[in-house]
Amino acid sequence: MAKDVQNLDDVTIRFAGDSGDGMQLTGMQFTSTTAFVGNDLSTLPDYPAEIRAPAGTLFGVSGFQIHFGTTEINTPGDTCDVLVAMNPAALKVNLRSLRKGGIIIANSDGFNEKNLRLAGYEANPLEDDSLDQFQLHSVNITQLTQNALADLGLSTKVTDRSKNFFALGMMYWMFSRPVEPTLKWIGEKFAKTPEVMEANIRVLKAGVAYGETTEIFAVRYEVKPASLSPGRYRSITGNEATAWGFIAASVKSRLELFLGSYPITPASDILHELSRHKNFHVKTFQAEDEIAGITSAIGASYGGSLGITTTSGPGMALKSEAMGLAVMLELPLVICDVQRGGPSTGLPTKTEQADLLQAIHGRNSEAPIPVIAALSPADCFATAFEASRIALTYMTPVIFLSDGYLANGAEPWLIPDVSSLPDIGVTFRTDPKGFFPYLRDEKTLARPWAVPGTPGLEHRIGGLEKQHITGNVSYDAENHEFMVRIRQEKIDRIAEGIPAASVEGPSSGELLVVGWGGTYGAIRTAVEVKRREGKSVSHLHLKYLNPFQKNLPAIFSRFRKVLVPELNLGQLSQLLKSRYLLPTVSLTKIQGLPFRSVEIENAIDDLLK
Amino acid sequence: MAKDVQNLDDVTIRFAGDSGDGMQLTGMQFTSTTAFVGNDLSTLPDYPAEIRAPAGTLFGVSGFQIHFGTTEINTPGDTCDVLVAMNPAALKVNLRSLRKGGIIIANSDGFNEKNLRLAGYEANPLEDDSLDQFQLHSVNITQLTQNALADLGLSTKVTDRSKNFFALGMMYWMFSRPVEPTLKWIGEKFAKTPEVMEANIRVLKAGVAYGETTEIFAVRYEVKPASLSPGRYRSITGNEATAWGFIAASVKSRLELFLGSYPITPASDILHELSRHKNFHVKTFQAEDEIAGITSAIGASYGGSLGITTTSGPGMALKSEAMGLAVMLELPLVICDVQRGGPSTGLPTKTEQADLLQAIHGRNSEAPIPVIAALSPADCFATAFEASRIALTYMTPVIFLSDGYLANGAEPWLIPDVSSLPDIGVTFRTDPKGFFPYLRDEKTLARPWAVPGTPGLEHRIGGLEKQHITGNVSYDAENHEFMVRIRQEKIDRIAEGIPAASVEGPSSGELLVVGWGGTYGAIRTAVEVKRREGKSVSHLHLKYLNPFQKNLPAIFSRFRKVLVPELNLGQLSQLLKSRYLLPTVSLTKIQGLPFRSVEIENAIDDLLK
Amino acid sequence: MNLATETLQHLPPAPEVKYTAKDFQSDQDVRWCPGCGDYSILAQVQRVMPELGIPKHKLVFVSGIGCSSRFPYYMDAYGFHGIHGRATAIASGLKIARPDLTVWVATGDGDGLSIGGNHLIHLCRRNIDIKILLFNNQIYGLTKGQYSPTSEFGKVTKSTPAGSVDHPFNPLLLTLGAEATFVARTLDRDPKHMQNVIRRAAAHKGTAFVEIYQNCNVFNDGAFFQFTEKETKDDSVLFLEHGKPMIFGKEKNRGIRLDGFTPTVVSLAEGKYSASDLLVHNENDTMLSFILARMSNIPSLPRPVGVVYATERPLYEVEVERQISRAVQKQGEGELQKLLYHGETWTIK
Amino acid sequence: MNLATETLQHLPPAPEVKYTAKDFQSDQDVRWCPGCGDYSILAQVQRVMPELGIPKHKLVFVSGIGCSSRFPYYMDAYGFHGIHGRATAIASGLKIARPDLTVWVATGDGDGLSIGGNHLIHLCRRNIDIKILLFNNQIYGLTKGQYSPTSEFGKVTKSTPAGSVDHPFNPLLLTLGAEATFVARTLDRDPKHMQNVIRRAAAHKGTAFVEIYQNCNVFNDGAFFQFTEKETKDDSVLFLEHGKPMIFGKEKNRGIRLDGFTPTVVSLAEGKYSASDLLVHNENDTMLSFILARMSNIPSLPRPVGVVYATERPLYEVEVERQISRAVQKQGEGELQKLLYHGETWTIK
Ligand SMILES: Cc1ncc(C[n+]2csc(CCOP(=O)(O)OP(=O)(O)O)c2C)c(N)n1
Ligand SMILES: Cc1ncc(C[n+]2csc(CCOP(=O)(O)OP(=O)(O)O)c2C)c(N)n1
Ligand code: SF4
Ligand code: SF4
Ligand SMILES: [Mg+2]
Ligand SMILES: [Mg+2]
Repeated sequence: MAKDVQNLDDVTIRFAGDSGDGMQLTGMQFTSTTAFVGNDLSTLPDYPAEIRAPAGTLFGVSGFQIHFGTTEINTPGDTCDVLVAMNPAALKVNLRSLRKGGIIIANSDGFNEKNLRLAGYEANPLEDDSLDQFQLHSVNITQLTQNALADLGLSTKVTDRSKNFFALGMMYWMFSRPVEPTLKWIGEKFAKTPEVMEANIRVLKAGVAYGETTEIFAVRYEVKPASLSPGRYRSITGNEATAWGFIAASVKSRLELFLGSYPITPASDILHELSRHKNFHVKTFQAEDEIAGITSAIGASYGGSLGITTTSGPGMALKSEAMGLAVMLELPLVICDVQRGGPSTGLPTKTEQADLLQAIHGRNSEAPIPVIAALSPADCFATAFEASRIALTYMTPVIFLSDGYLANGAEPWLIPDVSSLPDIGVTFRTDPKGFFPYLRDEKTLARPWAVPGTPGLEHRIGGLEKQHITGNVSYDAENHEFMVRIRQEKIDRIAEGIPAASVEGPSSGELLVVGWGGTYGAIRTAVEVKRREGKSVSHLHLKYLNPFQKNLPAIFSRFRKVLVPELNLGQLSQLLKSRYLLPTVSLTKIQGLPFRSVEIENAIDDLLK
Repeated sequence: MAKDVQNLDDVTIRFAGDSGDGMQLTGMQFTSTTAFVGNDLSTLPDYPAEIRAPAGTLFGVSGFQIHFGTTEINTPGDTCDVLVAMNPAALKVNLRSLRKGGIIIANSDGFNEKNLRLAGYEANPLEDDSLDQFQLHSVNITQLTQNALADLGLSTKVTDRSKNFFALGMMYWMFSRPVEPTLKWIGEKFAKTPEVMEANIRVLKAGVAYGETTEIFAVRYEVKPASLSPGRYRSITGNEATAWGFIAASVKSRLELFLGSYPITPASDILHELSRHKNFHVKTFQAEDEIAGITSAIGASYGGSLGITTTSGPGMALKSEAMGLAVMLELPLVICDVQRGGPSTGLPTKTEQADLLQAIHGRNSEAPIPVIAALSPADCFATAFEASRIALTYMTPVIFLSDGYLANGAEPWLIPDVSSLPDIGVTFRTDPKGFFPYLRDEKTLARPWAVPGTPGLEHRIGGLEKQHITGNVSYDAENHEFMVRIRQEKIDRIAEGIPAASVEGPSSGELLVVGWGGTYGAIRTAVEVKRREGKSVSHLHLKYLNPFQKNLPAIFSRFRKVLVPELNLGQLSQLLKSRYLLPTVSLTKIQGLPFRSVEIENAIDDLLK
Repeated sequence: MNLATETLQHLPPAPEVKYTAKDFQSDQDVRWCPGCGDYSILAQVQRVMPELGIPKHKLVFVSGIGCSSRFPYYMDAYGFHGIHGRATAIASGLKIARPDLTVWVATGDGDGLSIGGNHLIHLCRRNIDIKILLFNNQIYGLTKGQYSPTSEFGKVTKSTPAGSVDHPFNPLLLTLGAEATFVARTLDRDPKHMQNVIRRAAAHKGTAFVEIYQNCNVFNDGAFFQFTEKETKDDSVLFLEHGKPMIFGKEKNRGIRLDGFTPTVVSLAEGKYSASDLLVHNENDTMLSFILARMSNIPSLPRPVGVVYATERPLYEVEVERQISRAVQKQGEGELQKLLYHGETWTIK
Repeated sequence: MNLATETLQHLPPAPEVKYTAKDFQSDQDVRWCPGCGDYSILAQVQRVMPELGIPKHKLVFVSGIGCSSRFPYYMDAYGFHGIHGRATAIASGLKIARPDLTVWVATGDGDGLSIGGNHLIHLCRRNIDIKILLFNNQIYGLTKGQYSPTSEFGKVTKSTPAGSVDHPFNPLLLTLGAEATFVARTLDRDPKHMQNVIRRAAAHKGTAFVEIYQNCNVFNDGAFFQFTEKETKDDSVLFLEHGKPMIFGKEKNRGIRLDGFTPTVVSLAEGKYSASDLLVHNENDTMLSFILARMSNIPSLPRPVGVVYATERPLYEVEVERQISRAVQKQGEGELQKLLYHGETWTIK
């Protein structure tokens, strides 16, 4: 039967179920299909710290949210329009993120005695009227899946595992997406197990058919493609983009990439991704701990590689001492910190921005290190590349801050034309004539990079204070003062070689919202909403956190107020105050979750009312 | 023959020679005798990083400076009045610290071909006129020592080793000090080797006699006792005072002291000192590294001990991750960082104040830790005690910042009456009724301390985010935000329980000089000098660096300018700016040496001219 | 007397209770994957604890980070979930400070042998009375499947798609090399055996190291099935018994004989060899322990399981206490005022 | 081809020079205490290097922190003075990145076995081609005399005024337990022997661990005199030679015989035993290596010195290169654009 079709600008869907229900996979399939049809989008996976928490438990709920539209999409969505809940726990945990009047697709088969109890429901919410303010659709997904596979005589384990494809099928129907991309994917993914392939395909189609045929869905929706700038796109997560950005830097600097790393959530996927690209001569060394991770990378840099180490908060802390060594040695090194909820072990799978001050100050004595941060999943590519460029140009360790939200979040990425990426010009010192290990380049103050294997340049470096030019150990008082200041000066000079900061929106006005890192999308959305309402508000997003761009004071001087939203207790705010004596208003949230743009909108209203 | 005696208010003497010449010992003897006669004093040992650098080399020079007087003495002296140089290298290295017209006592026997060459002298400075602006006394000390011992038939090794006592004897004569204390000391120290005892005694007396009888010293000097407040005194170094302060805290809290530490210059002596007091039930655990040092101390605190760990910059960096754990566990712990020159290995035997920002920010995520600093060697006692008190009262790790100058420097200490020290009231939770591991005290926000072994209080703690009150693992968003903020609030509340900051000098005026830690003496001296000159300048010295004392804004508001001298690139200055938007003028020195008060005087002049 | 001791002494004596396994189950829901080998380890520990007669308030479980390190949450005793790799160091401080407590460590092959390797070997040499249960699943479970220092050469994992290229640690050999005084191995799927080994570890005076083959059914399923599953177990495992000849095999018809220093498998069926020709297990024989430990590196040999080595050596924490009482005897209880006044002092009137 | 390789290849070939020891002396003044055993180690290394035919620009010495770790400053080669305990980790990264270099590590008993113990044992198991010289003076020298993990039980030092209470590591046993492929011991005061051991280490393919008994004449003077001084040396040291029976003693009239697994000293004088009854050294025998290593724990036995163990195992860095070339063969040289385009992409017109 024909159903009427409604057009929507943007939609947010949340798939939620047990860790075992394959919600991440379902979400990712919906994502690539949605990208494929040309919507702009943003996603947020949200899974428990436990690997496979026992079925039905609240803490075992795994969720995946996707926000897509014809319009520009910058966040995974504050609240969702559709919630797919495979069991009571999934409903309980996620209901509050569903907007009033939103749609619930619940797998009624999942709402049995046991699961209801585990989720702490006295009564079955599908049967009482507790969900009245929502459009509830109870579907016996498990049963329908089994029916679809009845004649295949598969184990219930297998049939059960494919029920998520039924849900996916329904969503494809409801939002008028093609099934072909997923069919293709299933074909490849399960090539080795034909019966599973067959099962998943059938169930997916059954899900679509169900939407088509049953009465319960009155309408289906259409979300027209977004007007994205033309070109070839892919969907990419922050961790993928980071890994590829490093590979790009290795290609463009013609240096071998050496990663010394120790696994840690949410950074491990960078190690995983890089280890898959050995044909780029990438060497990944899974070290015994974070200290060996960074020190092995320093050793590799000393040998002429692009040395990189990746980690998250606790690992960052462990690398502190070795970072100081890299500062003293003045060797290139990129330290990537994918921030997570803390302190200590904290909330390993949640996101946070609270390592900023550690990145800037977390070392003994005066050991300045440049710090830059990515602002969206895809931007991790450019940021990883830029971090490498700075490290190689200035012979310095560089800290690249990502976070759990960027790392696992995905968005469409207009794939750059590789030839458009700048070369990173590196030259190793080879001429013994007039060679001194700490004789600096006049412009960058970088010292020469003389790698072992070069005849006549035999020299010795280390962590003790060095004599200017010769690099010999020196306990001389004036020399120490000189070296401390010139190391600082070298980092400050990086500001000469980076683009000026630019404001989104009017370059002067009432309020400037200053952000950094992964809050970009939420702030951008909020500021645009408010500007459309006629408010005098602009947005400045900082990628360079040390050193700051030179034109910041000029920018600040053109706004009456400055609001700094951060997922910490106000760390950037502190830096701006101490650096510019800038009276900032700090908006802080520290819940292991990204900002909802409405939270920023409210803060803007407070300041402009 | 009688010589005329001149009275002096204060004198600075520097003993300098080879690492092997026993200059530290000589200086220490002169110090205790000088303390004994009732002068106020301050000392600064200055020895090479090498254990026994080859004789005669510049980097092998070991020096010991003592500043003593009838007046109040707050620094080891900017420049010295007398330089005792046992060889050319010692002269070369230390000459610039001697004031014009100052006295040089040179061991002419040490100025041989080889030593002159090693020190890089073309000609013998004792023989050309290069030392004209000084009062030069060449004394063939080695020869005279041998003469004094001729009939004992000792090896030249032994005779040579006692020549420093000859120099000491001369100084005792020149500054009218009694020899008895040293004779007594020699008697005890060398009881087991009578011939060495005899030799040293003879040589010491020979040195005195030499001053008495020879023509070359026209005058001798007298430095009358200082008017110190009455009571029993001792000379004490910062590291001794620190160790004893911890023992005092252990006694006053009736907790066993557990030190988990890994040796590192200049902190090792605290470990050494504590390991000598087992009859106080002090347990010292020399761990395999700094991480085991702090984590073992955390384990001991968990068990109900006063857990302490001591280290210096590089070790601090390594402890970062574990500090975060202590924050999460909310267990008492004192982390003592004896700061040294950095970054990295840096200048291990030199002093610096550059770990302040690491102490405050050097951990992943929001992990606030109170930070306090000692301001003189003897003040380390009170500061170690206070750090322990805060840790035990608020159930929190506390960072105690000392530095190489305080650690090795000595000053007279009016020994406190133990009964005047406050009790540190600790009570362990024992009542199972209504026990929750994270149910906080309403005033201090401290959680209960329930030690293993207590029936009915079995509970589990760890580094994952905890649920308010129950302490169970919680990934809940609001709970996380609540816990992050309440941990911060707990640290902020410490400000309620500490004395208000007080200004030395007028409580309002043109200029306030704000310092922290070991720069106290130099700043105090400079400010007093300038005030005597009629300048409107006062001194505020901060012991509490996190949280700050509540009355700071009130104090700042009463001065037109604020000068912040620091042995770093301006770290306290940054904190004051970001916390109070206070426009400070930063005076920084980073040479591995303390401030000379004149350096601060000049800065004051610049600001007040 | 210090506050801790005093406080605890003045408490009403805890009622003598006869524990059951249930008494050691905490109120926390267990969050391991269904089917994980960790469940069995938890069950066996909870089963053995009641026999030990240790009041549970005297019992502390310390761990690092990893699936295995969640262990303390599930034991109704004092529990300390530390940071990655540091459980042994935390436990060392606790046991030295509080020798009256019974301290166990739960750790994994990553936690204990990768980042925590150094603390582990130092604990072994110090011989502090701590019991270590190392859950060896030859994988990093909690971080979702990277290879570990015990993963076999060539292991394909998320972080080694082309196979690992490092030779793994043999945990028994490593701890023996670090001169541990008790070294044993057991199997997650052999409850009785595990219980016995846990009993033995508990009874040992000193650092006890127990490697437990543990199945991670999500990321390394079946890693030890050869040694744990009925079909292959008897022919693949050599169950060590002190004083007994080394016999194994479904029909108990094969044994281990030494040729030179090399253990070889001989058949007892052909009548060429009898039990008397076989190597006899002696837990106290240091050299034998190395031979047995190394057998794990030789695929053709059965995998030794049980108590490989047990000896006595002074306990670190006992020596510490002894030094303290000696000091108190010699110098008397420390008096703060005396300390501050001792040595050179002078008085200003 | 990457920039490093290319740059180095395009350099004019370094002139073939015949080195002498002097060529390996750097311009830095040596800053050890007069009389320190480190001088001898430096001298022997400088003496052997010329024989190895390695151009000095291909030679790198990496160290941590300690007196011993000052070593690289004094060698005229590439030198890297790292941070405390991390020399082996730094060297691992360097050697994996640059297999063409010859990488040596100089470390101490504190640097290598205390803070650096974990990196050391992991290097041993990985078998990266790095040569480790561990200067064992059984003390922390640079920090002025605290006891170390190799100090004997009861050691009185600044940090242990009442004597240490930990059982020390036996560095040979520890590294054998970590499955090092080359383990040897030599003496600072036996230049010839040290030179031979250094030659052997240099020749070995894989991680070579060399413990050097080194006298710290300032803080632990004479720790090894029993083994290094004329009067006692012959009767206290067992010089190991591959394939030779284990004979020692001034008159070469004593030997080592095995009773069970226990080495015992027998006299060759009474005619009861002859050389043929003695244990014969076999560097390749794993079990024997443990027996020999453990002899150091038994005071009544002579101290074995020389190459205790040598075997071959795949080299980590070689396997890494192999995986890379396999990947290049299979997938072709990586092309960035292809990487970015691979998998699912779509085009917006
Ligand atoms: C300092 C630090 N580094 C890394 C991690 C991430 N991490 C957590 S558990 C783990 C390894 C767990 O492996 P294992 O000890 O074998 O435990 P399993 O999960 O296999 O039981 C790692 C690398 C961390 N939490 N902290
Ligand atoms: C992180 C860190 N911790 C501690 C120290 C202090 N430290 C320097 S060398 C050393 C031990 C040296 O002992 P060893 O390795 O045996 O060298 P030796 O001086 O005896 O040759 C220590 C503890 C340091 N430099 N860095
Ligand atoms: S991941 Fe593996 S080890 Fe961890 S809980 Fe699941 S099955 Fe057990
Ligand atoms: S302290 Fe000892 S080891 Fe260090 S240089 Fe001096 S003698 Fe050698
Ligand atoms: Mg594991
Ligand atoms: Mg040593």
